[in-house]
Amino acid sequence: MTRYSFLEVAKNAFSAHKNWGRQWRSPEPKPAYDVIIIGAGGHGLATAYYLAKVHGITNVAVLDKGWLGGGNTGRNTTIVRSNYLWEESARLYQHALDLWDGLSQELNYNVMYSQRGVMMLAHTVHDIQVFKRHIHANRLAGVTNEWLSAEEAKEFCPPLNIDKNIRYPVMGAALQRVGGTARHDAVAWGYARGASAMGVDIIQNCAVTGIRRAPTGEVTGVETTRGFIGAKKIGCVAAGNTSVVMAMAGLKLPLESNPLQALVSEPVKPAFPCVVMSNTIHAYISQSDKGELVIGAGTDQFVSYSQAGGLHITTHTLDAICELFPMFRRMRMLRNWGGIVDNTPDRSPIIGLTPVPGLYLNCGWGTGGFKATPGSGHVFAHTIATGAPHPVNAPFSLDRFRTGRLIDEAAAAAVAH
Amino acid sequence: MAEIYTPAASLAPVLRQDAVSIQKTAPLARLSFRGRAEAQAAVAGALGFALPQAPLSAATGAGKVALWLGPDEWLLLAPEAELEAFEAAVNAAVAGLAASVTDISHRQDAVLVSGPRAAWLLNAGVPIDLALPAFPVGMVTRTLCHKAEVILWRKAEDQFVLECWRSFQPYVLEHLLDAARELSTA
Amino acid sequence: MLLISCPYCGVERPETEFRYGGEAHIARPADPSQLNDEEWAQFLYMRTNTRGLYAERWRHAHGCGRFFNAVRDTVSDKFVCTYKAGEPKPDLDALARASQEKDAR
Amino acid sequence: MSAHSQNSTQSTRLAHGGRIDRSRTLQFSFDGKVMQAHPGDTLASALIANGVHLVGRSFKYHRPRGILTAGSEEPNALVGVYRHGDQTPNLRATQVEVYEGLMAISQNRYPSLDFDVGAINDVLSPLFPAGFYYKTFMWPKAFWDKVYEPVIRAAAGLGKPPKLADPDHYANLYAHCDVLVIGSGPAGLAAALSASETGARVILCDEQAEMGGSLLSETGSTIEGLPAADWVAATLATLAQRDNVTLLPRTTAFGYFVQNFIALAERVTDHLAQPDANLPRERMWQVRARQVVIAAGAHERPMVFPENDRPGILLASAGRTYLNRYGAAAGRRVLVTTACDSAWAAAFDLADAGVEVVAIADMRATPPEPLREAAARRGIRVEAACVVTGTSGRLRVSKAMLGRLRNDGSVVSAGDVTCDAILMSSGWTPSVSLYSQSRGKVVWNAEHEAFLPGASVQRERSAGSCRGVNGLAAVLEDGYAAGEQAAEAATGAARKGGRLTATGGEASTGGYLGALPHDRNAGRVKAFVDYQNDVTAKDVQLAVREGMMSIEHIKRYTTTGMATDQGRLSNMNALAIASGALGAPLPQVGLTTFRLPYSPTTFGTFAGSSRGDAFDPVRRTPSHDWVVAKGGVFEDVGQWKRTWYFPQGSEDMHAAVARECRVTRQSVGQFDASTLGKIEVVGKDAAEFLERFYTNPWKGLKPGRCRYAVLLNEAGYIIDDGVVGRLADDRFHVTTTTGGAARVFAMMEDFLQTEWPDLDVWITSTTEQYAVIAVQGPKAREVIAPFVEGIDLSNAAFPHMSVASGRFAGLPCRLFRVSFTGELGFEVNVPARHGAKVWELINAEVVKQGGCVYGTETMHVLRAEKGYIIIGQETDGTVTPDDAGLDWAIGKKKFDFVGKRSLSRPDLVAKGRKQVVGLLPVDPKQMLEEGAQITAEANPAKGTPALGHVTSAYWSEALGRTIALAIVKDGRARHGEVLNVPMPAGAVPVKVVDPVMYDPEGTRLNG
Repeated sequence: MTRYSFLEVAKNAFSAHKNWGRQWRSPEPKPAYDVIIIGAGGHGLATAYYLAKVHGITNVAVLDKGWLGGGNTGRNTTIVRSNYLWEESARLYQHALDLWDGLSQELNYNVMYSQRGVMMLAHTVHDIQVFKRHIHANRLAGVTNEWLSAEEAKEFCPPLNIDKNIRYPVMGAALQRVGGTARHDAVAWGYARGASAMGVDIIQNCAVTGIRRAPTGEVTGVETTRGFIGAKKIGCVAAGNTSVVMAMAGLKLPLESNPLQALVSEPVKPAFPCVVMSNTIHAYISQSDKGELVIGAGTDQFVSYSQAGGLHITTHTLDAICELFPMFRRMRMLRNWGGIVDNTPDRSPIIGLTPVPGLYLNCGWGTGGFKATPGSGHVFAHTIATGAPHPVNAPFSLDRFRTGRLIDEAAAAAVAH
Repeated sequence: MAEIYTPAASLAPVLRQDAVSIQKTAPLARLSFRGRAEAQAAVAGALGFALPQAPLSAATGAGKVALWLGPDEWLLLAPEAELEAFEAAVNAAVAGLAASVTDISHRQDAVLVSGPRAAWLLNAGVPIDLALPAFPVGMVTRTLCHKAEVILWRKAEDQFVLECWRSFQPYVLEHLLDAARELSTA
Repeated sequence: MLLISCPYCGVERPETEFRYGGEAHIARPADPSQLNDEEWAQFLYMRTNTRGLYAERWRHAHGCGRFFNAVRDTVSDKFVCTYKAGEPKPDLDALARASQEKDAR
Repeated sequence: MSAHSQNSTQSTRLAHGGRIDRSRTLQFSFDGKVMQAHPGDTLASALIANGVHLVGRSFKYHRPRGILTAGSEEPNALVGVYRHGDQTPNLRATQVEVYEGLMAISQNRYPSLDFDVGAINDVLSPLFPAGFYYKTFMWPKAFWDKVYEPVIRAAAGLGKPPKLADPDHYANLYAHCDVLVIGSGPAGLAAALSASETGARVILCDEQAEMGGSLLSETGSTIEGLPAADWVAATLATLAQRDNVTLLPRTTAFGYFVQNFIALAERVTDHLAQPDANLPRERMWQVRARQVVIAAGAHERPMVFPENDRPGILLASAGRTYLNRYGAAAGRRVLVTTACDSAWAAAFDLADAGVEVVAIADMRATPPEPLREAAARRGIRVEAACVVTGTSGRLRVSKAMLGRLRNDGSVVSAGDVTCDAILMSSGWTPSVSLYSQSRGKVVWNAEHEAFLPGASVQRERSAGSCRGVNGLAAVLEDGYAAGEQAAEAATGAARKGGRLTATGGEASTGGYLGALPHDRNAGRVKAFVDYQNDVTAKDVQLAVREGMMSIEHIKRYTTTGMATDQGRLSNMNALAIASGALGAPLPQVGLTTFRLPYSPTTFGTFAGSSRGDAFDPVRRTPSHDWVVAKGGVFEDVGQWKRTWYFPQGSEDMHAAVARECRVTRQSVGQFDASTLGKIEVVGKDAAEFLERFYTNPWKGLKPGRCRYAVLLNEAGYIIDDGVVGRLADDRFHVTTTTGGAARVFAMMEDFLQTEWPDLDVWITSTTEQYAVIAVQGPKAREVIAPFVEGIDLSNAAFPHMSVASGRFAGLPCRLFRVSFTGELGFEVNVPARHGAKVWELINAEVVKQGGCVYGTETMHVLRAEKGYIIIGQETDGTVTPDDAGLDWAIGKKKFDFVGKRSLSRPDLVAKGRKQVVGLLPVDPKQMLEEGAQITAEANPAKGTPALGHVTSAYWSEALGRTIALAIVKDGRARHGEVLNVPMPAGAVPVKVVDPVMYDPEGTRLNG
């Protein structure tokens, strides 16, 4: 693997960049692998990378029905943060955050992880209570998160409208300074390059059509559009398509797949210094290095695999953006797209074993999977390699839906008086 | 018959233009009636006419109105002064039958939206087709005006009753007035 | 925004008048206490989440107020049919075949 | 020179021709320089008429750029336009209509357009190949945030963002039609004409200010015997007269959604010098169309030759449009270079207008004979098998290098030509963007060398050149037929089978995809594929070399096709280059997805009138105006405005709340509880229904009595609570939380309609039927007694948890004897329109009794002293009745209720669950913070699991100390234990106590 550096770029400039090698191989599938990962998104590629890097398991294939990084990895708003409420969640996302820090150097691929700060706005007394609870819980868990007054929030993010007379005035904010953004494609490509260099086969345009099991129940491989490929272990990291893949193994999951939209504006000069999220009025915004305002919208209410959401969802989000940042009313939407997010009833992921021996599951990331990419891959690799969950992902078992030990990140937002 | 919805005499119009006007209406007696078929038939005894059974339709007579809102739900209207008598009559008519009669006279407020651009103005916030073939005179429906649920009843080609829960009315009017601004330009 | 035909109102209305109700034909057990934890979890949480024709519940929340069922293709988002609550679940496989034949023509 | 203005700045405006209004002259400025134009001009046409081609700098290399196109796909001529003292960035000069006083500025340059220091990037460009930033800027690590990224960000971006709040307003309109026709070129006009003839409701929209599309730039063609432009005028007049037709110029169909839902953006005032403030700036049309005719036309492709980006290099069709539509010549000495026929027409029109055409360089070995003859007649030099291999000129093209294509594909120099403009055309790409947005799959057509619409997925059809139909007569016929078919499909109206006759506008043949061959050093020259993003042919090839095999990877790696033209100009050339580099057939490489919007669309257009109080309903209770007048402070609870507290004089919140608490417990307090959800549950099975719905037993509740009700979700967690009063055997008055009202109502309907349709029960929301005024405190009875008729208020006749109907101040009333404060309490329900009056009547009595009004904060304190939970505060969706200490509210003998089965799940019966407790800080003056965590140790190590958290914390005036509620692991077994609340300033020791901290015997309730 050619080591990337400025010097290397300069050197290649002399040969008109004609000597760069491939960032990853595109091999034909082998008849069998030790591990097959279904889904070459960020989480799947990271899993393969850490299987090879940490566990020395390199006889691995990552299969994707399309192009690598083409699902939610390449469709999200790239927010990275770890200030979740429950200890289990905070530990999981902090594990990821720790890996984000230094990931560019680790992968020798600039994933542009930018600690711009993620600020979550409080608009009601109830929001304040919820956010302060997060902050105190995070402090105990060793996760940074701090409270800002409305004025401090405006200082941190000057375009923010803190007028007391708007419909839902900003009453303060929770700020995680180490939160921020990263370049989504680079994360997929960096892991792909790293995994490929260690021997992992990334096989694109190879859709899984069946999961083959031995009479004794354990998995033996996958049927694909490119033929049968044997495997001792299979990890399913298929995001919105998880239910479809797992149905091939006869499993029904606590998942619903919904369209989630995002959009960007035309690029402008620096206008927005951080990431701002408002769950109460549904606005999520940052500015990319290229200058586009990157805005997350909500999910549609129904199950869909169409990767296209409704206009009223976009409209609702832009209503909110225009209220919070009235100078952006004249900005224009350049691109709008949709992904398929797999939501669990408690809005926490499922990472662990399944009732089918040899079949492992990593899904249910809903609208927030990107931030977890390195941590998710790391603990899932551990789970597959050792056959048992890493302590960090142990609480995120499928079995929690039987026992009732949910990790409910959504419920805390319920409002009542 | 006299119109059940009359402009509130004490209030100036919310909007008055050649193209469209908006006028708040005087209070009314409103009953929510829900029940099974037998009770539905029995209500006629109190109304003097049968409940309209066709979806999205209205029936009027004897100073009363019945608006179909759902297969087991009607909005019954009578003059404000008749509320207690009307409620008693409807309750008596369905006594012992499977039904619910509930006074919601104060839950809702209505405006009359009138004029050649009435449908156009409503369509600034109401997402359904208000062209005459699609929404003829006499049709009534629950729908939305922006985020607020409304009941919309077409009284004439150029007149609609727009009714909503009382706390939503300022919101609905603010949107309609905003949309009407351009009608005041040359 | 989807356009949904309400089987009670007999008209097509924009999606914003409706609330989604999740997968259809998951009846609440008559006696939940007879179910073990695994079976109860199946009822509570497990969904087919089908890619393709899916029977699902909708409520005409800002219309006639009724819950009804629909068969919709979750890939194209097109409705195959809507039907009143209590009516039997259509044969989804047969509907899928029929719609493929229609496309072929 | 224009005859009208001797001092005109319009150096390259032709003496006549064009559709501009030469009778009037307008002044506008660009980068501060004042110039002249005519009504009908776009900023681009006006600049060209003024001889200005340099209008911007490119994104990455800051190369000087000129006007390339005449449409919304313009990648270079992006400008800022001033309005209301602020500028709107990134407007296409090709779409900005000139009005008197228009002020525009160029972008992405410093200090000036002529001299831009950013141009150093162009010199250093060998260091900045595609994706260079993924390989660099990693060391030292801390530099990314601090140094590299800020520098990259400052360099990136196009225009400057607007700085001020936008004073304009925006409108929305829902519209329905039988046939929506998108595009008003020949196909669209014909379609609108034929569809509307049947009586079908037709909407015709077009992105441009003037309808007619390419016909407005045509010369020599006739339709129905009229010159093309005259036919356009006649047709538009006909359409305008039809009541069933809506014409929408300046309106872009930007999004095609499922089920023929199409979003249009209409620009209403941007073209006006002094728009009426009552006009919206833009309007979103949300159109539901039975049938759609897409007549989006085709886009001309640039030729990808080295240095193809200098100002003065335009698409041939754009040059022709500027000439014929605006009377402006792109240059004085023009080179036309092409691979297809249509560019020749531009050369001929220029020559006919007196502009020198230095040559037509056609890369085809044998361009069609009629074209060559027509060129010869005009004395135009024709070079066949000839390509441009480079250009020079710093801020404007001044010279082109020509190359001869040999049979082996190589190129040899064919000399230079001097020129000040180059018109180029690689052929035409059908606009399949909207078809693709409709979820249709494009199909490669080898004959057209283009992707064309495949089968229709929605009720739409494409017509004209967007589906590969070529030549005026054929396009008109196609459009006319499409209109008829669409109308028939929409309304059943029979087709008449009419057609339109046309002459001229012959089909264009030829075309080329990809980078042109040349004889230059390929590693050193730049041939641009995506102008705005500065993506060159080399970049695409590099991406392939680095293993990017999917066109989506190539797009993302190089950013080709991601500029504001959404790849309309670049996609096919990039695809062809990628196809060559991959050695794979072009259709196999595939096309990237077309995303909405078709053209960038203003945020404000989406937001429409949803701003300020219209952003979300502001729900006010009947006491609202009174509270405003008295200086009460509100809080937002869902959409409701609730009174938070009532400061008097100089009181702060703490002082106001302490007083409200004190006065209420001492005498009486008045509180607006109108926002609580109210549901009338009626029918003979009403009690049975509630039995199944809530945890509590209901069948034994006597009419006239109330009971506290707990609602679980099926998972067994508390989601709502309230008080249920039985008014009669078959009638209950149910209250819910404020936030839960709609949710509980919908959940009741769900169970009634789908699980228990056999029950004779109906529900009706009465939340807004009643104003609810709570009167709480020892003097509560004295306050209400003067108004109450027909209800005996004595303890014996009307004890705690009673309900009765009667009259209050002569009005019908439902009176509840309930308490959320622990005091003697009543809740007066009167019809809402009387609420304000009753509020004031009660207040007069409250004042007499020395009482006060209180808000939600005091309500919270008073209930916390009594250990009453608040849904969403003590509960968070993970709390069971047992956790909350509400085990007593469960009907143990009941067969079933919602959530019952879940309560026996393993984790819900496990030991160590968190339970609601009271907390008393050891220091009675120490306030706890809500949300603070609870641990055993005073200095827990990082990662120590919390035992629980503080859910509510207040100053208790009644207890003269601070109090709190919390949920704590095994809390009920810890009463008396001292735990810690670790805070940044140190741990706060707290004693765990029973949550009922005030009047535990409940004697005050029965006062």
